[in-house]
Amino acid sequence: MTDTQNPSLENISKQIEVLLHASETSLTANAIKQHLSLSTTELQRALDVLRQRLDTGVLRLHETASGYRLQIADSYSALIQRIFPQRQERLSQALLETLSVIAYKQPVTRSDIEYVRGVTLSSNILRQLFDRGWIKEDGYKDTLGRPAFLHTTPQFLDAFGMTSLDELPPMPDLAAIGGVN
Amino acid sequence: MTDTQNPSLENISKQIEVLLHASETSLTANAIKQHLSLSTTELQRALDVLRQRLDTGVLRLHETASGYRLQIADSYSALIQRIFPQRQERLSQALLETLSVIAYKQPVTRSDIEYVRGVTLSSNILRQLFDRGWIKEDGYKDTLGRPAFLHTTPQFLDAFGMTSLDELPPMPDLAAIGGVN
Amino acid sequence: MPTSSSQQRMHSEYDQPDTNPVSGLSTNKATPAQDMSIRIYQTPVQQLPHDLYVPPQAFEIWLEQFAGPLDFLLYLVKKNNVDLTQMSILPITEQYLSYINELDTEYFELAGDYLLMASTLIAIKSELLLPTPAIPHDERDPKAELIERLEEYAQIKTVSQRLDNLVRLERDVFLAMVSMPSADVMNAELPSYSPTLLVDSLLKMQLQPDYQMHTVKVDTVPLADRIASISRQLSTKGAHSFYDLLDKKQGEVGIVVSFIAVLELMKRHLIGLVSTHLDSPKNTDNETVSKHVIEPLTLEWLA
Repeated sequence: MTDTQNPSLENISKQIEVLLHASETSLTANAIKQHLSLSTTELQRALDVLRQRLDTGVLRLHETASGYRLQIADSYSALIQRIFPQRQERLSQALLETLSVIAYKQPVTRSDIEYVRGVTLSSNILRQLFDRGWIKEDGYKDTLGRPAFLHTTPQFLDAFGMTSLDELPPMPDLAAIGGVN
Repeated sequence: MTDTQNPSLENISKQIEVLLHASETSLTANAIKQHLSLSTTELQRALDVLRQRLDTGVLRLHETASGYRLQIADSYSALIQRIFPQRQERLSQALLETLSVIAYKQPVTRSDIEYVRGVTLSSNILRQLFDRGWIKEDGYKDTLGRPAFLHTTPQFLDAFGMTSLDELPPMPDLAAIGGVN
Repeated sequence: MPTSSSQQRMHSEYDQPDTNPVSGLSTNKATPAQDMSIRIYQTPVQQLPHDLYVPPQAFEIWLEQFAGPLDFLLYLVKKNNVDLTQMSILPITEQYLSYINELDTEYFELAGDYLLMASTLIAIKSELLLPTPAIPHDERDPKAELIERLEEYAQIKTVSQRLDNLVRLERDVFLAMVSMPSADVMNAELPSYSPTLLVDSLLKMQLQPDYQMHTVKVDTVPLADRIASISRQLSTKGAHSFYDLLDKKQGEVGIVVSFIAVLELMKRHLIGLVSTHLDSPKNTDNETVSKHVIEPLTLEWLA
């Protein structure tokens, strides 16, 4: 409807938008360039187009140390707080389990977590943990597909009132249990 | 940038967009009306504005059994599957069969499922179904041990793109199975 | 424990000396495979159907190929190009049993459901082989029942494939994920969480009670929470009396749920009773003893 002077740039900006909506983690400029085979200039121009388009809506392109992500504009925080007051405080059991597996067994890969929990890991949970800054990717496991290793962060320690991982409550030994699935 | 002829409707549509992004589940028309104190007409007109604005980007407003949600336009599914293969959730045959018994024969107990499938039900499968919110317990069978009845949920319908159980794929009749080949 | 029921059945039927059904057949090295198969199958199998033969090492893969014994039976029916409604059960039974007979004892634990089906088939087979004293009408015909089950299973299998063909969220279409507004804007101070949340969540994950257990209303005092909390206390802080383990805020329901939690943990051999008679000099204190008519039980972590 608006500027169609460069449809291909418009398309690239949409593909970037899709990746940002679909990714569990923030995406670095390099990752985006690689996924979509873009030059640095193309990326910068497409991001500008994206920023412009987003401006008419409620999302903003947010750049952090770990890369780009889409986030709801700060001006809506009061609305969210009013309607979903529990959104910030309540941690679901699935989220806690995932976080615990990472905390106690780090470094772990995604499939390690799935193995321990016996359940497919939902992207949404990982995204929430990344969003809170409680976990990060660091290094790769040297197996097929080179899955990323997940670790907890200093922010995780802060949120749980610890100064080091040594302060994690001791884990009772469950290895001996026969009935565990 | 575009039509500012009705800024208040535009604002309402943005608030709806925020709620849909911030909510962990789909939101019903009633919930949205209540949260934002809207009349039915206001809601419908604001949703139209929202649909129009989204059309310029990559998201679509989707109505499901349990309400409205934002999803990435179908045309980008292939891109997502290529770049984030881990987001593609596959379901095992055992899980699909268990889910089918519950969906087609509800309410059923655990042992009903075991009888139909001829296999002991692994707690992992039930757990995955509960974790995804696709099944729930409701009521008890009046037999020894009072086993719980299992039912499917609106989230199950949502996940499989149905709005009611009537839309379940039809059961083949026995004649068709008879000549199994 | 998917196989325990069929294992127990075999143990009792054949009077195995092994009294621990959980330890299973695979760990019972004293039982030679041959011996085992003779005990279960009276009829020795002459030969395997050619198109079905799979080397024994491949059984694990084979078991994964089928969703269960009904699925496998259905496969045999298809292989033989038989009409389900007119199916003659005997050849299918023969094939099934000969195949199951090849199962290495190693895989018995995986194969519990298949063995259960085998026993049903043997029952049907023996009935078919015997001269027939017309079956009384009020009794279920096991052959008809099996065919009915196969039909029902075939229906479910078909619809499960149809279900899988529907456009599915998170496989064919995807939800959009966005982040919340900046944390400092959302909340001046983020709530802080207790690290015990982490350990409790892991304990809950591993010790969750069977979904079948519905002894207590779910919400007032969740059983999983109590199990986790009692495990954590006993494993990290040594032996406690039952009374010490109670969360006094939870009232009577809490006592009942805690008791069930203790029973559940004992059933799993994770906790046990401390024998107070031998080593508890405290009990010589007359005052404490007289306060309790029954000596308080002390629980300890075993795992």
